[in-house]
Amino acid sequence: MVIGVVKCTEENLVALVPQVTSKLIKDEYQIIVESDAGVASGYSNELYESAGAVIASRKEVLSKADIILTGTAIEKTDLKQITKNSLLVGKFNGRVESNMLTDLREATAQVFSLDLLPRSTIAQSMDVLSSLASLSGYKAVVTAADEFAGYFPMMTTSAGTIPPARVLVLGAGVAGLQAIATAKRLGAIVEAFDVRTAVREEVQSLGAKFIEVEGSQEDTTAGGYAVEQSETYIKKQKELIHETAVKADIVISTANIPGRKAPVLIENRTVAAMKKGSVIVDMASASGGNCELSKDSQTIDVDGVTIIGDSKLYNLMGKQASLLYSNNIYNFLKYILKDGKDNLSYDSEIISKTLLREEEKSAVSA
Amino acid sequence: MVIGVVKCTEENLVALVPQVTSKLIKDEYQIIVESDAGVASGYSNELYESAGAVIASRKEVLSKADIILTGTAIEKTDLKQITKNSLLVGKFNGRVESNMLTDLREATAQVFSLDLLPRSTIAQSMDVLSSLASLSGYKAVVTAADEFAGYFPMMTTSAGTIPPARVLVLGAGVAGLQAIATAKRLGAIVEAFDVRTAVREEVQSLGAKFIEVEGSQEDTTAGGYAVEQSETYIKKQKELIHETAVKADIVISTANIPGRKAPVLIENRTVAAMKKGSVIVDMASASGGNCELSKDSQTIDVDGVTIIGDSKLYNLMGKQASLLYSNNIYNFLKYILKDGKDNLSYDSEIISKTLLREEEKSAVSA
Amino acid sequence: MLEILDYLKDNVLMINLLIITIYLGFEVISKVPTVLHTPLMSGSNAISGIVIIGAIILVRQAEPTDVITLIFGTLGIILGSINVVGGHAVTNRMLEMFKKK
Amino acid sequence: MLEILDYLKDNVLMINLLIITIYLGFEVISKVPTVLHTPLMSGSNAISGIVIIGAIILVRQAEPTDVITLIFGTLGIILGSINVVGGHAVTNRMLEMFKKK
Amino acid sequence: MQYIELIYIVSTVLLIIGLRKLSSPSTARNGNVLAALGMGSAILVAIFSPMTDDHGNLLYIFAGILAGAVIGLIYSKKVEMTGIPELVSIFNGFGGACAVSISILEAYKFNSSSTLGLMTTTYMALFIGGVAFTGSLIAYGKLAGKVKDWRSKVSSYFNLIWLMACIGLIIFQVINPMTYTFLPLVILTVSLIYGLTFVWPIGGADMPVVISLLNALTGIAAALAGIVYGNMVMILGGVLVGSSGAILTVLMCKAMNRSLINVVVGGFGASSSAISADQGDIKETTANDTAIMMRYAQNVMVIPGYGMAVAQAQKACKELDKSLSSRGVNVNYAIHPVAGRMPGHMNVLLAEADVPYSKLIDLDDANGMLTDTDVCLVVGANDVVNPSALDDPGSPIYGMPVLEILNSKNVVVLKRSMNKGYSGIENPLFFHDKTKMLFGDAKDTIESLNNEVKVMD
Amino acid sequence: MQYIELIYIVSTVLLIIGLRKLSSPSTARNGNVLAALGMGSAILVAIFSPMTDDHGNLLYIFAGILAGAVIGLIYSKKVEMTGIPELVSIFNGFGGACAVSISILEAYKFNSSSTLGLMTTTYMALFIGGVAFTGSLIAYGKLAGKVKDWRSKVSSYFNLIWLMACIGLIIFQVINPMTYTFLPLVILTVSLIYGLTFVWPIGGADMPVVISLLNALTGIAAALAGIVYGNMVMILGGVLVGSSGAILTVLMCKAMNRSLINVVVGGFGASSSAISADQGDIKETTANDTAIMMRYAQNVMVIPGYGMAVAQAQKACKELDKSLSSRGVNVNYAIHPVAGRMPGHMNVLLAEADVPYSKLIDLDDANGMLTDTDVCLVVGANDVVNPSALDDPGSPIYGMPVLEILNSKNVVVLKRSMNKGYSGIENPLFFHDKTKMLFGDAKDTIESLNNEVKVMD
Ligand SMILES: NC(=O)c1ccc[n+]([C@@H]2O[C@H](COP(=O)([O-])OP(=O)(O)OC[C@H]3O[C@@H](n4cnc5c(N)ncnc54)[C@H](OP(=O)(O)O)[C@@H]3O)[C@@H](O)[C@H]2O)c1
Ligand SMILES: NC(=O)c1ccc[n+]([C@@H]2O[C@H](COP(=O)([O-])OP(=O)(O)OC[C@H]3O[C@@H](n4cnc5c(N)ncnc54)[C@H](OP(=O)(O)O)[C@@H]3O)[C@@H](O)[C@H]2O)c1
Ligand SMILES: NC(=O)c1ccc[n+]([C@@H]2O[C@H](COP(=O)([O-])OP(=O)(O)OC[C@H]3O[C@@H](n4cnc5c(N)ncnc54)[C@H](O)[C@@H]3O)[C@@H](O)[C@H]2O)c1
Ligand SMILES: NC(=O)c1ccc[n+]([C@@H]2O[C@H](COP(=O)([O-])OP(=O)(O)OC[C@H]3O[C@@H](n4cnc5c(N)ncnc54)[C@H](O)[C@@H]3O)[C@@H](O)[C@H]2O)c1
Repeated sequence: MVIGVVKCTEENLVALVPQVTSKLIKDEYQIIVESDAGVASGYSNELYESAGAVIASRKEVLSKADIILTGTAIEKTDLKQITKNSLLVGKFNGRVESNMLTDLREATAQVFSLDLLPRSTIAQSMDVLSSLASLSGYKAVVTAADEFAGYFPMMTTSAGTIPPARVLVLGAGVAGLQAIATAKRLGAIVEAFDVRTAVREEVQSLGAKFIEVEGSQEDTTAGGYAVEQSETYIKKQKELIHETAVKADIVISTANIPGRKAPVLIENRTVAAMKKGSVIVDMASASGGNCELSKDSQTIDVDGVTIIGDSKLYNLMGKQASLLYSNNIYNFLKYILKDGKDNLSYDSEIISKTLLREEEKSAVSA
Repeated sequence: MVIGVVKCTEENLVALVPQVTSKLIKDEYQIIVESDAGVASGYSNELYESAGAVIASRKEVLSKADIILTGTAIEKTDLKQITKNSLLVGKFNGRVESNMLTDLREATAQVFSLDLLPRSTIAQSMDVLSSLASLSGYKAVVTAADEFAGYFPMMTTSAGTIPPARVLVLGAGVAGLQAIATAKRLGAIVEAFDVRTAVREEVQSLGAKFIEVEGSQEDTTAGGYAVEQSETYIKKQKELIHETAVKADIVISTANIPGRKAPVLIENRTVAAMKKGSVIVDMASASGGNCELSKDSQTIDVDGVTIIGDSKLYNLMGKQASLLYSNNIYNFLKYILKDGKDNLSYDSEIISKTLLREEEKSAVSA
Repeated sequence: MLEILDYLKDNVLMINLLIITIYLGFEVISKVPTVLHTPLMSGSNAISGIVIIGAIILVRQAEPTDVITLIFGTLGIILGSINVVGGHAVTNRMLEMFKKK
Repeated sequence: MLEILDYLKDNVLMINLLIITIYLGFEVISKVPTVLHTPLMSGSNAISGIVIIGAIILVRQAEPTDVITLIFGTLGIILGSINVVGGHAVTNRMLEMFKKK
Repeated sequence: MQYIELIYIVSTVLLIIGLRKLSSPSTARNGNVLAALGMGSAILVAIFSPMTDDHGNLLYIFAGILAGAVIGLIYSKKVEMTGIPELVSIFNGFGGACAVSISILEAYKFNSSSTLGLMTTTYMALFIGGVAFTGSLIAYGKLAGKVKDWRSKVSSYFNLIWLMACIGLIIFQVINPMTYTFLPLVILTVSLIYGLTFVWPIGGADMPVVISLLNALTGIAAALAGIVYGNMVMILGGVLVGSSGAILTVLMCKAMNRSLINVVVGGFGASSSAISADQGDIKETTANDTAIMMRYAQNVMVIPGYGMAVAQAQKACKELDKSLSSRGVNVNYAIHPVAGRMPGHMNVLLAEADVPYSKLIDLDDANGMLTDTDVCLVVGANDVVNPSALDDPGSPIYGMPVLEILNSKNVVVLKRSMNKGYSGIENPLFFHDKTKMLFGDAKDTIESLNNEVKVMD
Repeated sequence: MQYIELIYIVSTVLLIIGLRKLSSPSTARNGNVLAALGMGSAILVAIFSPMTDDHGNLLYIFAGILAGAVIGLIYSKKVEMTGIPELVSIFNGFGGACAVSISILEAYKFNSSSTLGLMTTTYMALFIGGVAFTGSLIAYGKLAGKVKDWRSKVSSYFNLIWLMACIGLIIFQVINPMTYTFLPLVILTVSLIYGLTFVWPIGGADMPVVISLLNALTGIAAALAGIVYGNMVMILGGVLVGSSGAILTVLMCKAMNRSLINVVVGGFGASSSAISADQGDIKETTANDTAIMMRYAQNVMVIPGYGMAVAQAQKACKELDKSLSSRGVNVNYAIHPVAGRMPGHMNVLLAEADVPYSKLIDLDDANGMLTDTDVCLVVGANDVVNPSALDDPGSPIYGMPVLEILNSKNVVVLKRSMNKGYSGIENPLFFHDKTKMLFGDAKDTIESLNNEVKVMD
């Protein structure tokens, strides 16, 4: 069976890195890789060839391969070229409507979007969101530290005692937790906050302080995801966050409600009140941002406060990101191809949830 | 007595920050600050005014003040304007001959260069080299981490186990030690190396591995500074460093021999042999660099290896740097002004060592 | 009542002896780690086999004609000896695990 | 030699008693932390004042005419009582530091 | 021939010191040997010391001792570790029986001249010995599973009454000795029966305590017999066993936190049987046994999970590791990719406690090493060690790679309850018979494990 | 009136239990009380028990007891802590004297009918009591600085001979009692002299051991007297003190690692005087005393320096902190700006051991807090606590701000030797009399400190 890798036009993410390529080849797959697919993330064509893959043009890959792997985007034109019953695997942000999504639904090929994976234990090894979120969480802190004109750890020196930096993490999901851990490591005082009070324990397990807002609306059925919250609650919440943020040197926000606009947690007044030189990293900027002022994939300076808006920080670590991404894809493929490409078990949550298709299609297989 | 602060044309370093300004004003000094002296390092004129200083033109400051403070550089023209027996304090890199230095020697004013301070315990609180080196050491790691497309700490994740980054620190002085500490904090495996075997203990006290080269030429009399080494030794040393560096993801070099060209520790072959994506931070670039290829205050990419040449990394943390710098200056002033500006005790090591003057002058006072 | 007190008075040494021995018994054990509960039990159980001495004396003083005494006495000796020998042996086995490696 | 052995035989109870008490003495102290060396010393020293009982008996049995005995006996009592009372008092003082705060 | 007394004294001291040494791990073995020496010398003296109206009968004596020794040795050799408590119980029973047989014989030697004290002592020896005898047999039966638990409300009342009966009989018999010749036999029977009814209602779980109690009784019986024969060693040895046995019993109760009262007045075994009742069939263990297991293991594998994070047990873990390593055990950590709640969660924690990276083994290598791991210490992990991922296609996590810790020799799971993990599914591991549960907050548990390890030498 | 024996038994038991409790910090105070009760009851019985040829003389008895009690109380109240050993020593001497006075009187009551055993016992009581008496007095003198050390090669031989003489005399006197009436007095004198010559050559440093030894002797004397009067409490109490005293002596020797032999055969005090000899006048202390000091302090300030880094003692430090805090001591860390070898060196380490930031006090605040700090624990710091920076204009570091730890109540310095710090200058701190040195690798030392603290309850 032939597996094809097409270049991701949008991000430094390649769906197969050479190490994983050779693993697949050991499992008797043929691999064809679009020329320069990996360059952006630091994997040259040579590396692929030495791993046993064939370098080809995008056209070739799309037409020849039974299974096509890519990053986060693909053109309508590309879809045309894919042969009827081949599979297309990527991370197409399947919760947020977009033209691409509709195109993908209409595509003849069966399209899987890994961001739709259930957050179940069994799916962990394919969970690209976790892999990338965790990477971004780490990167957020490192970037902030680099941006910040001061020490993170406390320092008692002969030129005076420098207090530790205060870091506030909003949203303690995978990204948030990783951010907390990294900031702690660097010696900062870390406070964190999340609507899901279940997270308290997890935050404390990393030695950070969990700041509480009473009266959170839990929804544990949402599979670990957060649900929108009541008015009064959001007011209280905003107040608390405001106070904490004003004291902080670094604010890292990861709050997301999948498929919806991200909750606004840092208002203008907060930014205005923050110390000069403090840094905000808004990792929800793509879905509207947790910070009113943040602009997606831009770094702006609002009188002395640096606001970095970036939901794809992992792109700055393309090499590592691609490695994790392709491991996830590898695990995914191994799972769905258990009994051959042509009889996928559609009743498995993992397959049914990730598969993009029009309603009738689903009706059929249901 | 009037203390004047002139803007440092060269670096983001201001000789007095508002906090310290007010301290001096409490001690009954008048402070005049050149307009915008602090802006580059994040201190606005307003802040100075609210601290009680007077904002003035450069000309005014130079002519009015009895004691003039600045950063690392000053123009010949400026020197002319300084009144005869006032003092000029800065960090003029007094070990490396330069026109500025000769100008300063000829200057009518008494010029003190704090980088010439003895490395004695008593001088610690004025030791700008320590303060800034330590800041740079920290920054070097943070920058490297940001540059590096991977995790520093080890991570066992469902998308594979990521090994910890390997960091090699060359030269374990103040900067080096701080770099070691920071890299350890971030969870990297740190190896360090220095000619002064005395440092071994200090390196190990930070939990890093000290890589040894036998037969080092110690010179403890050099007051903590390193001396040049024998041929054979340097060969052995190069070999060892080569091997270690090739294994490393991050190399941070701080090796200096004050007043001399920095020792070359990372040769081209080493860089060539290093992994793609690894990062070298050469903090000795100003004095020729520990890495043959590094260019001072430039970041270059030599087939996949990023080489950052920067001896003044603290400039990226101007705010913090200036705070420490001015604390050092404050302590220095308090020391030399013990018995009034006009009877400095020239036999004190701290004063005699830092004072720049022509030989006859020294002869006189000797 | 008085008799008992008299009895005490006459055997004051004995009583002191008993009391102090009892206390010693407590003292000696009081700090044993749980690890040793079972071995210790079995060890002291072996010691309790000291009663065999009674049986021995009994037999020694038995008329060779007095069959019953001989039989039961010997039986006593057998049982006692099992208790003593077996007890110490099995204790030793349990304690093997504490042999230094 | 034999006499001594006889003596043993006759006082077997006493001897057992002494031996066991001695052992108990060892046992009871063996695990004392250095902190307590001095208080313990002074405490047991107070106990050694038990010898006062001897003096008391002596005096009780002394003929009221037997001045020497009375004098030395009473002296003994005084000394002993100093030892006992003072000993316990001073021990108590030392131990104050172990009062729970 | 006055040496006898001396030797007796010596053997007494040997017994005492032996017992003393027995109560500390490092000296225990010597202790046992010393005690044995004490016994030996005492017995020799008993055989050879000159004696009034001595008729020798050495043949019987030697035959008896030899027979006993052989039997004793054989059994103590061929029993396997788990069977030891039963065996001890039987041995103790025999000790009691010995006391019985001599005291019954003595009882029939009484004549008008024999003193009240003597008689009382003898009958008490008879009674206590009898109880120890049959009691131990029942205890044995229970441990060996030959005797089922049986109890009713009344049993404890019945016992009380029966006890009264015994004592009543003895008093009667002492006050008017020669009247009924069969009475001693009656007393004997009554005592034997009391032994049965006393132990029977007690739950199997509590047998160790009971055995220790019966052992103390045997000791007392021996001491009484000693008084009858005016034999110092018997008296002191017996008393020693009696008192130390009593304390030991109390300690054992403490260790399984029950009160002795609650033991003697039945109500036994309630607690321990509880658990096995409501949640399938799990085996609980004590910090102490786990400590021993690890202390004397070659390889220990720690399996950290989210629970370690919650308990913040990482540092305690490192300490335990240190104590074990310093005693030659080698300790590693098997890190499952999804252990905890974020990628690398375990790494963060263990780095904080600075466990060297080289000790962190990842899934595949770990599964390799597990086969020759002696003890797996599961610290608040659950899903990541759930075997149903391997063998139960029905399970929602079927197919997920997990740590196959059942390949190791022993598994001890540290958690607070039987609660489920993140994925909310049952974990068959806990019910597997290789697995022992050690309940409690991971940090506390590990700290006590560490203490236990430390006291062990 | 047979209750007497009972009461005596009770008091014996009280004495035993009292002694037992005295040997563990948490129970010591009750122990002392119990023992006192035991004594009290015993004495009461001695006074009121019916007795053959009793002449009352209660007046004398009460007067004596009262007088003694008053004197004893007064002294024990007004002595200050440091003086206690002296006092104990005197008290013990008096105990000995009491034994002497009764045995000499008994000695003059002997008549042809008195048994050999009785006489031997009496004379031994006399001898041992005498030695204890004068010995204690000398010991007191030395501790109080009233008696100077004096020793010569011969002294130990002389003592040996003298000892022989005593024993010889006693034997002679026992074998032919009534011959010379003055002999008992001679024996007395000889004994008293032996006491002097025995203790005199022993160095003042070792007096505690000696006192404990003499205390054991007094105990034995009491026991012997007890035998003379056939009084159980005296015998048992005396023996108890004798044996426990002996052990205690041995333990004390261990604690200051000297052997008892090396004590008795002189060669005393050598070691302890050594240090003060070669390096100025420093005071060494033991982990144990430091532990007590800290355990019962309100505020402890840890002063970390480069030595902590070298020893990697930060984690141990955190542990000690934990143990102390959990016992209500509050512990802080004074961080000097230049402690260690790089800016923030101490921060890095303490963060690693995660000491909360709030416990890290910087120079100025620390100097503020030091005045009400009870114990300063200097962990491998040197230059940063060098007082010459404050008061010695000649010093190269004069004017540098340092931690003014001499404002605190006690200073304990942990380092390995008297080596200098980075700046290579002497540190007067170490020779200040507030300061005690505790030599050894900081990590090891702190760990043992921690253990000592833990055993303290
Ligand atoms: N790694 C990731 O990125 C990630 C992210 C999200 C979710 N997850 C999921 O989290 C799970 C991780 O598995 P796991 O085995 O590490 O944890 P787990 O399956 O969640 O089990 C944790 C166990 O620890 C016990 N525990 C909790 N607190 C404790 C304490 N203080 N002392 C002792 N025990 C304690 C709990 O039992 P008691 O309550 O009875 O004590 C619980 O059974 C997987 O299902 C994984 O899919 C992982
Ligand atoms: N902070 C900075 O930026 C910096 C940089 C360079 C130099 N310095 C200088 O370093 C000094 C720092 O002062 P400091 O008091 O921290 O250190 P220090 O004055 O250098 O004294 C350290 C002491 O620790 C003891 N020590 C070493 N290893 C030990 C061990 N394993 N266990 C116990 N004790 C041990 C040593 O005595 P023993 O050998 O007898 O044990 C030594 O006296 C100052 O003079 C400062 O000027 C500081
Ligand atoms: N089963 C698995 O193995 C697995 C794998 C990955 C994630 N998960 C679970 O899914 C959860 C969500 O993961 P994620 O990081 O992708 O979530 P996410 O990226 O969708 O959201 C990030 C965090 O933002 C929080 N948030 C939402 N609205 C908020 C608000 N108004 N204020 C503050 N915080 C708000 C959410 O609670 C979430 O914790 C994780 O916490 C994890 O427990 C489970
Ligand atoms: N007394 C004080 O308080 C005080 C204050 C600051 C520094 N110091 C001492 O001065 C020393 C030097 O401080 P610095 O950081 O400014 O030194 P530096 O910046 O001049 O040099 C940095 C390091 O490079 C090392 N080095 C030189 N040649 C080398 C070579 N060929 N290979 C490898 N390493 C080489 C030097 O040994 C030094 O450790 C410090 O280590 C410190 O101990 C003392």
